[in-house]
Amino acid sequence: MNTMTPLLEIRGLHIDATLPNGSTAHLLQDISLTLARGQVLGLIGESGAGKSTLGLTALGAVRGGAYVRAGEVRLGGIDLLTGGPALLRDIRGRRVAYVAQSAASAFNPAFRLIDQVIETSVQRRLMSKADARRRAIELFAKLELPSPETFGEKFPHQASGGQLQRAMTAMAMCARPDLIVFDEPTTALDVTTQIEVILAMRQAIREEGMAGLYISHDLALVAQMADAIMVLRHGRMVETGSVKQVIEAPATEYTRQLIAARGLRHAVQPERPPLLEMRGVTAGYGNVNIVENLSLVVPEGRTLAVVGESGSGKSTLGKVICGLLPAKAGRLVFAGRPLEPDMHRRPLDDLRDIQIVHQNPDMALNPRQRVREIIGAPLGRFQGLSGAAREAAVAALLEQVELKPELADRRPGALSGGQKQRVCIARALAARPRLIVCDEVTSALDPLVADGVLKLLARLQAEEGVSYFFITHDFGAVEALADHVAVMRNGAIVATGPTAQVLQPPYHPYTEALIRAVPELRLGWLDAVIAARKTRSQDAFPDRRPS
Amino acid sequence: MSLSDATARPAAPSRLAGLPVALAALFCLACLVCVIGADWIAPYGEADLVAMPWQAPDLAHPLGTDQLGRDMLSRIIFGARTSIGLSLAIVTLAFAVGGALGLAAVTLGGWADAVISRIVDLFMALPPLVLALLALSVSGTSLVTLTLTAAFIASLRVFRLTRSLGIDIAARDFVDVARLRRDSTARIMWREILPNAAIPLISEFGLRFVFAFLFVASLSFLGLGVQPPMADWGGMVRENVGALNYGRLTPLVPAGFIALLAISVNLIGDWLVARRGGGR
Amino acid sequence: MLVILAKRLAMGIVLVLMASALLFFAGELLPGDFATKLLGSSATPETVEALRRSRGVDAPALARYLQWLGGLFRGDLGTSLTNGREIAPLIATRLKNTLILAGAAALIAVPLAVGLGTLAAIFRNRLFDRAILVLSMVTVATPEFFFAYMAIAVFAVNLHWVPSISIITAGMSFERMLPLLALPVLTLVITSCAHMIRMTRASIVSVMDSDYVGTALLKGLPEWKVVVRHVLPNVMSPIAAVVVLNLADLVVGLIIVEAIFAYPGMGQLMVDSVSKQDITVVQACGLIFAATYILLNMIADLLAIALNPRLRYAR
Amino acid sequence: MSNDMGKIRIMPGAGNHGHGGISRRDLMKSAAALGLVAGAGGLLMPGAARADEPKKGGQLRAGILGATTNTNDPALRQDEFGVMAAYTTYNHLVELNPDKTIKPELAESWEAKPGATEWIFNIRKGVEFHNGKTLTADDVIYSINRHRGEKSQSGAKSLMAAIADIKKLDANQIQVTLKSANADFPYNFTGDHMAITPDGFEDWMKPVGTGGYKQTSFEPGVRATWVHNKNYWKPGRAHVEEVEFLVLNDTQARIAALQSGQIDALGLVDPAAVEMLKGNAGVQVVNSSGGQFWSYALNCKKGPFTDPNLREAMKHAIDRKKILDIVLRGNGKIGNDQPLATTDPMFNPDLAQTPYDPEKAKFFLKKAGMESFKIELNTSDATFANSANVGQLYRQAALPAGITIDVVRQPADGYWDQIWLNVDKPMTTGVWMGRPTADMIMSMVYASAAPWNESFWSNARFDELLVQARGELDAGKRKAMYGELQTLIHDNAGHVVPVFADFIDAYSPRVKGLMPTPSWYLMGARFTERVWLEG
Repeated sequence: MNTMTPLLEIRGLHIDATLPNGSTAHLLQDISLTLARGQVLGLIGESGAGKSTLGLTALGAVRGGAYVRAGEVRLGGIDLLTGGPALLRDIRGRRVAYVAQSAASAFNPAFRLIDQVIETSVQRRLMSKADARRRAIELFAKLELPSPETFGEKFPHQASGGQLQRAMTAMAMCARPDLIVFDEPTTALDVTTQIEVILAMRQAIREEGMAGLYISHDLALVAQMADAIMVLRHGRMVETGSVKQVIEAPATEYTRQLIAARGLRHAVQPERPPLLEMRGVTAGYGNVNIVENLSLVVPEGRTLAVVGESGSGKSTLGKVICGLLPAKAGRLVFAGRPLEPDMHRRPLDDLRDIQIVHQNPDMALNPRQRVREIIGAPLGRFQGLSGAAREAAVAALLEQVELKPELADRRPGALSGGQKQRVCIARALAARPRLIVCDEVTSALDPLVADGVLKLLARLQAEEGVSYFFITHDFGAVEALADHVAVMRNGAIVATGPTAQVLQPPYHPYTEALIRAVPELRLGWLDAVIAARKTRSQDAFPDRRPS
Repeated sequence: MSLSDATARPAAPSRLAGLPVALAALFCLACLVCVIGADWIAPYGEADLVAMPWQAPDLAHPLGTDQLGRDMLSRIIFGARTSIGLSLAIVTLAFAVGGALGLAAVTLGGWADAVISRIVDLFMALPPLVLALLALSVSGTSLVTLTLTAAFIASLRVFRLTRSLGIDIAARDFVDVARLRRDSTARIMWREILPNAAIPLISEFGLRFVFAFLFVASLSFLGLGVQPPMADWGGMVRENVGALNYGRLTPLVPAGFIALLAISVNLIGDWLVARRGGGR
Repeated sequence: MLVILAKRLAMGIVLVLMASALLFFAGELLPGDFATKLLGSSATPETVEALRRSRGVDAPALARYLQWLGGLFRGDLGTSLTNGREIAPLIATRLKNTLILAGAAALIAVPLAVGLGTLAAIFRNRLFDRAILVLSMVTVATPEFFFAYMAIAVFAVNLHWVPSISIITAGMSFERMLPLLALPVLTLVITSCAHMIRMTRASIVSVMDSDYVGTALLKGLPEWKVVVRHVLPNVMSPIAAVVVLNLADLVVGLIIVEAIFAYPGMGQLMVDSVSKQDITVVQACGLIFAATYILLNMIADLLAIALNPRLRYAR
Repeated sequence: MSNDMGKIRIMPGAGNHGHGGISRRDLMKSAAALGLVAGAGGLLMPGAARADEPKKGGQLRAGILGATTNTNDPALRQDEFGVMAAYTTYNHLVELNPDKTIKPELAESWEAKPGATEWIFNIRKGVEFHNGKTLTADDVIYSINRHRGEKSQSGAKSLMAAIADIKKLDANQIQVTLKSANADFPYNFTGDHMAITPDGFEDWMKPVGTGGYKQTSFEPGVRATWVHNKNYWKPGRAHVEEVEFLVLNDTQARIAALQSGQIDALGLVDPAAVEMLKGNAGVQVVNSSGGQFWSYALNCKKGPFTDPNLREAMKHAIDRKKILDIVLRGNGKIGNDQPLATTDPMFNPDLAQTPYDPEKAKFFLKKAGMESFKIELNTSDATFANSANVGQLYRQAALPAGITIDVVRQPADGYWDQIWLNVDKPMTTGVWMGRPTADMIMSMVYASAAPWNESFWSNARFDELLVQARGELDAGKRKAMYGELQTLIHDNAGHVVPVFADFIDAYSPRVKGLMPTPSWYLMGARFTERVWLEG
């Protein structure tokens, strides 16, 4: 093979899709890129930008309903689009491999991991079964999976998410392909898990000398993994260049915004008296307690952020406050009076005073109702509004959350992610609450959109004096909004206090682990972490309590 | 994730793609017209003996005559009224009862759910035909008891489906929001849960309709179904099936109508689901 | 997993018990009376009473239920009201015959249906698939007696290939039984295949849309290999459930086929007994049917558990 | 002869259509005495049966209606199966001939003492049961007594209630004393219930009789088999080597079994199938015209039909010919509102046929002081097949006369118990299988105190004359008396008899010796004894 030919070359690629209603969507328009051997290209963009579609074309594949309108995709000089199915089968797995976002569903639940990892090599007769197993075990070790000799004997459900993601990488690498497409490989993981996975992947890519297409919505992460970056938006290429070039001297306004995102900082506010106090709260399902003997205070007109990884119990706390999950023990005091643990026994006033905004607006909005009904329902219930008055109130609320009043006629399906979340906020506001429980309200949103929502929340607090119980795993959001922070782990608070205090050294070690694990948007951050690990030659972030 | 090879533009969808659905709709419409207007449309009476048995089709009797010399076309038209009307009644009742109980079980949860579910489990543990055989032998055979029995049996499955769909929907956050607003159980069932279960339920409605048809026919066979001289398509197959032994094809007529109806209902159901993005 | 097993088993037993009560009292409610039915015109009050007493029907219902239940545990199903015969041996023969017929039908229908369903799924939305779907819908909707009579008209009356009556007797050799079983089996295969085909196809299609099938395709495996290696193992559990549930329907659905082909099975026995108001036999048949149904449903559940690696191999 | 009336019940598998699916439980052979010469007229005589010499051997297979509940016990026998099996396994004291005369069977001879209340029966000597035992008077008395007494569960109980006492005179002679005179008493011993079994016999799964065939296997509701009885005493009878009954209840399946050659004989053939079967070279169809008739009972005790004019109107408002043509396809005779078939020796030929005449009906209506009239007709599948359709034809015919008949279809279960013989119902449907003697049918249906006086008719002259006729030994006087009885019924009773329906049987071509037998299906249920097989 001519070493001068680029490994992957895409020219003038247009991909369209036929939608169920018969119309045509343009998924990718006029994309061109070149990728040399051993090089990693980061593909960045918000949801719907076409990153994954582009990634799949490197394997000569499209999702159902999509097709190539124009352009060519060459791998090692061979055109994949005209080569026919046999050619595609030949290159897939052997020359290009794929690492999916959700390894948990990308592994076949019926087979042991090792059999799936070596499947390409064995089925394609690239290696003997014994060789393939050796290779897999070597990769398991390289990817720092526990007991690499026996790890492969597990079934997918017996491994953790981070392990599966690494096993998936091993599966991609096993047959020594030239190129691996990583499709948001760590998006579903917690930050502390994510850092382990990207460390392992990064080292493995380096050692194996493979080229990569690294797809992510997280610019900071891509900056660590890639040599070059391509920014996509609405299926078009925004800009492309080396990592350094893109993050230090972005050529377009959009990229600049992306870089600037997550830069919001919340000004320090004067202290206020408590609105909600939780004292010794214990809650859980059945005999299992998720949170135990936990005390927190939300001040009036201020934001308390609760930070922690999945499973730490922060969302459970949100449900306890709303009364959806009655606390088994402990007391809730709201505005100086005791609050019934069970929502069914709370007076309507209490229900009105405490509202909730959920993480995923798709689940939180009834897809069969129009925005008008969604926002109108609490207006009717809590404000007793109907008819024209309710109509006017809906319009006012929409304006308050920076949406056009015309959207009242739409159903959630016809709204963008950010718009949906704003409708959720408007629905909460409609009750004129004193406290809103915000449960991961930005985590399903693209960074720029999330920023907008955070700004909106800040503005609304300033205008309405509403308090937020702000559940998140994102320190950027904490810094943007929170007056106070509580860091949770395994159902308990490990650190709490004013934001400035908790997020500044000296940290609690777990807080530090969390903060350190968040990729930073600077060149060489990951290398520094690797270096730091090597010197300590042990687990990067041991859970060491101060003694 | 459904993947396909990246290739050039796929073949354009045929202009005739919608034709089967249109024909199916037309057929169903015609059937509905018969359901409503059988008395005016049918050239002869339902039970009138007008000619010799098993006559070949001619101008006076376009579909021939049946085993007693009744006009087949008229019987088909009246049969549409009985069969379709009966199946519709059965399925509607089954959905009203099974659906309401299913939604109630989901919305109320707790012991109400447990009690209803266990009772349904018990009846589902009994074979439907045995259940019907006993129920109809106990209660006697009339259109009312037939409808109630078949509806009861169908409602068990409708309950299960509604409940499983409902549990999925009730776990969504917007239902919590409605609860936190203290919306009534009925309102939550009706406004929040039901609309989201509608498409799969409609598709199930079509399927249950076809099964109800079959079920009534099976009961006719056991002498417990629609009672003659009333015409029903399943019963007409049964009545005329003897003609097969003499090489006459009369029983194929009602059988063909049953098949056509089943296909039509199915096509329309699929089309409805597909039009709504196929999402469950 | 053992806990799940035990729970499911306990639930099955409770269901059978409840079904027995339901059947017993439903039987009690049957209108008319076997004695008046049997004696017909000579049913003077005295003869009816004499016959009823001789069959022990004059005791209160609850006492008879408990007695019946007690008998069940000893394998004693009581005696027929009309001719006083022991029910247990009668049902044993009939049940065996029914199982022979259902088994023969299943032996052909299951591989055929799973095969056709798989092919339909592989050729999804192509002509073959559409044809299979339409055909199966038609067979689902057409009353099974239609197929039975068609089969008789064609294969027995016109072609004289096989007999139209399938009366098998104890001790009949397999070769002699074979032609007798041909038509009922054919009918059952046609009617039971349709549902299984559709369910198999649906199961496979849903698995084919899963991420891991996408992964396998992107490994460069040919489509058939993906189906064989990745899809089939994962649809085993839902298909097994469908198959077992269809077996349950098959055993019970024999009623009509048995009546047409005069096949001496359980269904015919039950229908006979209902019409003769022979309540004890109706109750016993109903219970056997319910127990079979519950047992097979339970097996379906247990199969689903057994075939699920998540439950087989704990974390 | 047992006196059950022909209740017809729809069997599973039969749907509700056609005759074939009907089980005639408790069905009687009608002894519609067809005079030997007179009767043969309209009957089909297949083949030149009489010319053939009976052949021995072969297997005769018949499709018979039955159920799992069947038994060989003559007292409790049910369905067509029970009747057919009774004449295959057992003999009776008296045999009914195809011409409705009787001849000795196990009773070698009999005589009535003057007054016809005491009867002496001489039991045939040297007859052996299947188990080798020799027939004696004890066996006969045991067999008769099973139907008598408080504890009897027999279907022939009320028939045998006529007996006051039975005495054994010697080993081969018995004396029967009746409660009242009956010149036709020996006919009572022809019925299938009255089979003769050994003294004390109870093992009905392995029956023992003196009949032409020994039962070799019995699976109730499935099949039964017999082999020829080598020691059979009756000469020129029971020709085949093996007999097999297959229980076939499904109408279509029965005919298909005959067409596909799986069975040789089949009774209760649907009239609708007759024409097609006749066109089928592989099938012989035999029509036996007898005393089976349908009836519409007009309640003479309560309601509108207490007025005889309205009864007359109803009798003129029915189109009997149309019912015969369409529903029976001509397989029968039109009725004349009295119970005797034209072939009955007691039939009164002078009785004028009531025509279909709406004008005349209108006239009687007017005579009753009415312009129009509305009445509810209760029908049920428990009676005869298509009874609701026949009701429709009645309705269509009666409309021009200003009579509106609302046909109500009652459920089969409970019809006989609750609707029929219910004094609150003005009009019900019935069906009668005919009886061997005129007295039997008249005493059962028309006498004031008759158990099944379905029209609640009461006529003093009729009641008196009926008793006289029963005890009258002079043939000429009896015939005149029965003639008058028929006239009384025809003119005054609340009974509309639209048609007499033929018994229709079908056989495979190899069955020989067939002969129309007006008493019941399959040669009066004696086909196993009378036919032989060829080829």
